[in-house]
Amino acid sequence: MTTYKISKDKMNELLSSIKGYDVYVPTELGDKFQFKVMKDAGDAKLGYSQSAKPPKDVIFPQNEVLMNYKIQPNGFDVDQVIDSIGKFVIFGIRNCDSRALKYLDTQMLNGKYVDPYYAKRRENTTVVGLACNTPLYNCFCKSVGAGPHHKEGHDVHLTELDDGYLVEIITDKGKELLANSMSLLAGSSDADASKQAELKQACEAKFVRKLDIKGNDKRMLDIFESDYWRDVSDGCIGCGICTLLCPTCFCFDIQDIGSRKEGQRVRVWDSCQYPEYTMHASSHNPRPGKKERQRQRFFHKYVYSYKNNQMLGCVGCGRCINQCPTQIDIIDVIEGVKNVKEVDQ
Amino acid sequence: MSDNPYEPMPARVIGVSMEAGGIRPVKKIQVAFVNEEDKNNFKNVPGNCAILSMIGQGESMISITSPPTEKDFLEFAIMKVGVVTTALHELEVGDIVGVRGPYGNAFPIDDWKGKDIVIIGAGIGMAPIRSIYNYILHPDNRKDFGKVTLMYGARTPNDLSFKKELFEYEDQADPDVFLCIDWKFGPNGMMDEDAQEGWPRINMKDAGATVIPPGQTRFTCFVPQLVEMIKPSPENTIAITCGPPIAIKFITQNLSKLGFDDEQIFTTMENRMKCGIGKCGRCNIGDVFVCVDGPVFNYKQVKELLPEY
Amino acid sequence: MTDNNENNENFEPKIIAFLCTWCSYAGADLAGSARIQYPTNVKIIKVMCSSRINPLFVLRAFRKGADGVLVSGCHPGDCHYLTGNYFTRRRLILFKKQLEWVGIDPRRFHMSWVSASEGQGWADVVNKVIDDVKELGPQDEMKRKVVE
Amino acid sequence: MSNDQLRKIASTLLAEGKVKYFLGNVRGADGFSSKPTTARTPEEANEFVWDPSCVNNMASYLHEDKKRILKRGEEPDTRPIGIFVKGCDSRSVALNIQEHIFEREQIYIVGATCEGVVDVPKLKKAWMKRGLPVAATNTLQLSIVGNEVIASFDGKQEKFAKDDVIMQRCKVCRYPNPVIHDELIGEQVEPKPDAYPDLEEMEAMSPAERWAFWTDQFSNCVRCLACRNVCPACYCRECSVQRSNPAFGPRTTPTEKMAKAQFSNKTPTKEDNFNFHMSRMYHMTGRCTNCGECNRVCPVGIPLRLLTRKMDKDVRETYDHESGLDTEPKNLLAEYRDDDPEGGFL
Repeated sequence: MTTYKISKDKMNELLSSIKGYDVYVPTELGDKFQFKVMKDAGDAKLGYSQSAKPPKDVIFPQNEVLMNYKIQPNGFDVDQVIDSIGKFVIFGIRNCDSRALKYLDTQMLNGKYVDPYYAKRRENTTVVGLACNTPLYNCFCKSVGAGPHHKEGHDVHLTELDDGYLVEIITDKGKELLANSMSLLAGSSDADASKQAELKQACEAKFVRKLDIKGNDKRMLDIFESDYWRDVSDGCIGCGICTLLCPTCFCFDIQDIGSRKEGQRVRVWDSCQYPEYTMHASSHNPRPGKKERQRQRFFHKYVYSYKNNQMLGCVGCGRCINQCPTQIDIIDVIEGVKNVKEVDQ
Repeated sequence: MSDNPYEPMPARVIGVSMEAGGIRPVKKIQVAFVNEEDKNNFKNVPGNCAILSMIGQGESMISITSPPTEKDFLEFAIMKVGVVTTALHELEVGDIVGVRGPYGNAFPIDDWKGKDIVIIGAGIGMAPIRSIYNYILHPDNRKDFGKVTLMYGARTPNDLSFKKELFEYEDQADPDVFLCIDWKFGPNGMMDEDAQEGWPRINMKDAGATVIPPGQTRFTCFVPQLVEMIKPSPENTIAITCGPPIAIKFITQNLSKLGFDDEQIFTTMENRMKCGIGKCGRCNIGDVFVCVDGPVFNYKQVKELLPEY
Repeated sequence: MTDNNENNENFEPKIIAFLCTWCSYAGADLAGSARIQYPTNVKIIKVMCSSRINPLFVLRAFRKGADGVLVSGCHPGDCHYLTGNYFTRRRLILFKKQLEWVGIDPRRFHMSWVSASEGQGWADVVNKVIDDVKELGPQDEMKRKVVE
Repeated sequence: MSNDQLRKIASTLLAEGKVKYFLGNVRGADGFSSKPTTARTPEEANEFVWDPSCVNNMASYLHEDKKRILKRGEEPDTRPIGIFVKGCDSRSVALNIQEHIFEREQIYIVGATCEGVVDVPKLKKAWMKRGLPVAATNTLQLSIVGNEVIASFDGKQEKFAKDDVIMQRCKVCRYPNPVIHDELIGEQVEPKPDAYPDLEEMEAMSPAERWAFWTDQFSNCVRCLACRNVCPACYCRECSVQRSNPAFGPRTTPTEKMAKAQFSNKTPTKEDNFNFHMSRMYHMTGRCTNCGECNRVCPVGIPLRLLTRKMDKDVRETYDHESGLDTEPKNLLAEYRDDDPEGGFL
């Protein structure tokens, strides 16, 4: 790993010097932010707090064409679009979101089958992380294993200092990305490193909310049938905000769109919060109510993922708390598990 | 055949037959792969599912009902309920569908050798287990197993699937076949409890005490009561059941009452599935993905699952 | 908004017309049997009453690539089902305002009353619609495009 | 003060068994916002709050009751549902009664007059900007006095200008007092004048500009369906925009089957989102009560209220109709007058 420094005014130059990639940068969206393909380096708002929609949609797009189909008189042609996937850079991703990519890897790349579309996009993506200096009110990444200054999953790691950015090139992918722009980078000093450590400490001290996850998975299994889940989901309106905006949620649906002659088979995000999601053809539904559906969300993140992938399905970005229209608070719910009385059998 | 698990392989429909009529008709279609290579790569075992693609309409996970002893074609029994299945019902001989799979685990048939087999189906639930009895009853394999009992029930005589072959078995000495219906339609088209021609009524409250007249194979009752009445012996026996979740629940309860061990009872838990490869996330029961770890579970495993099915 | 004049000259718009079977369809029929000339760009969908037309049908027509949509029924008071077209009137007037509000040119969507005896009236309506749509050029805004 | 009144009413109702449950708000975990909940016991009802942070329209939770499938042998509970409403919410409840989703006696309405509710994210921002202690939010109490929002915590008081922190929708609210209620909390509030200042900017735009504006907005939509689910007027069991569901089940009615025609794909592309939002807007025509919840819940900030407000204006100007003002059956698109205006017909 090599460490450089770049001054703030040269950052735009660095962004424009990246060629041959679709560069996703945080841009403004009203009073929120979102990741978009950079058209002009000036659009990039690296001082952003958190994007409304996580940048997972670069690697796992909301609408992803699996294949184009054409119906022939005696059969069909499918044209897989897998080879036309280009190269991407996610520039300025926070650690919570990049850790979520790591989680998605365990789901999409492990197991008996590998998802080829995800694998290809993942391989073609270079991740440039940006350390977080000011956590939001509902952030709790530190409690679930990530951290504002963690570097795992990043190819290049940036840290914003007072007079510039500290650039740490971690992998070969990162080296390749910045090969053209090495002239913009200057060496870094020990003072910068100590400043970085200082920022890290300062940031970690700023966290307001904390979550103690120890032993919670066992406890949750004990109270699976408790009325507690009904109470926490009382306010739920059954929208998909918490799941669609979650950086680790991966559920999808496959739809054929087009005419009977030609069209596309598209993979589109789905959400466990919708009743149709699990409904059987006989209209029996294993998760008939919002109690079961909300419970599924908490259990998937805090119990099943841990059991199957040894990794929590929650990265502590706080989006579901910030955006929930009815203030369902995952920290509160998981903390509250400890105080639930035993279920009457 | 490519590495892409989402790619459907073309298969030609070589036979269709209506299995059940009524409001939810069931159609059986036979398909054969167009490419020889696909055919050789497709190795199904009883219990597997495959995804049928109606290109332009969508995909559906359907159980394979033909036994692996049929090398040349695959059979699917499809109930007409939604967009894709309606499109599948419109298929005619010679049309092309997409098939991908096979997915899921299998019934541990090799462990069952030398044992008696009780097969209990309800409604469309007969489709996934049809592959087993066809496999077992195949002349090559028949000698490996003991006595085979088939029990099958549906709402009305019209709704009974695979009628033709079941009625044939009914006439033969082997296997033992018992059929039941919930009710029969009367002359006015309404449910008529008295018009039970050839389907003797069973007193629901006291099914276990009823004495079955020898040679009687058709009854009017629910499948769990049929099980209670036939009283299959649990000794050295494997019971396989599939049907609507509520039927499975009561069938397994009644089997346990008869003395069946949890490990003697097998069932398939078919949830809604989309991708078939454990990625799309909808078929999970707790931490288990049915499309990869299931759909076949024995009752002991089912009890360990979280009660969400 | 497409304003490509070169294309517009040769542009033959696709118009979807929803006609009520009792008045407007009969009117269009009459125009045919009376040999009244009118352009052939109109694809007619016959419905039993103009109030059968869900505004979502209109959206769907646009989505499938129609350049213009016309809805036509009996004159108020003449409805075969006595009151059907009064409901249509309320519905479509509001729907047209909504389309306008999101920036769809109101000339893309027309409503008219044509009775069974107005063969010439039908031809006039069609001519007016086609003139309007030709001026606007092909409709590309609401058409469903492939996912990129 | 008003807290106590609401708690007393709700807990008495529950204790006497007059309602099966009571829909109200409790304080949310972050201290600023309030969280909708269902109280089933008097103790739970004693947690209720009624202050300017109660933004949620409780009327949308009424539909849960209709969607619930009774267990075998379960007797339906015919007692009314207790609900807490503000002025705007009361119109949504009235709309549900107008459309015969509920009968009047099935709902016990506790109304509160409302000076406006705060926009919690805005308040949070202002709070942080002033560097106020976050830990103090546990004891936060909000109230509106005159032109100020007063936040009191730990015996201290902090004042914010009302115009800065209240919801946009409250600035044009014409119905701050509940239109129907069984019990009323608070003093009558002066309604805002009948005007549409929020639409002026948009009205000045050309069609092309408007199209550009809306496509830009719709391209952000993630189709989380929060706008649909939060809407108190959206009560269909299955929605016309969803496709991947079985064509029929044992409980599907013919109307629902009809609604299964596919009008919009699940893929949130620009064009499909346009379709979705137009369908939603059209279905709300003459029914929307302008509670503004769809605008509030949108996670990507699409100004959906611009659509509903415009619709409201059109409906009022053209047909002099307003939904949810009383419990008399009334539906704009299901009735007509001979002399309805006829602009726009060829």
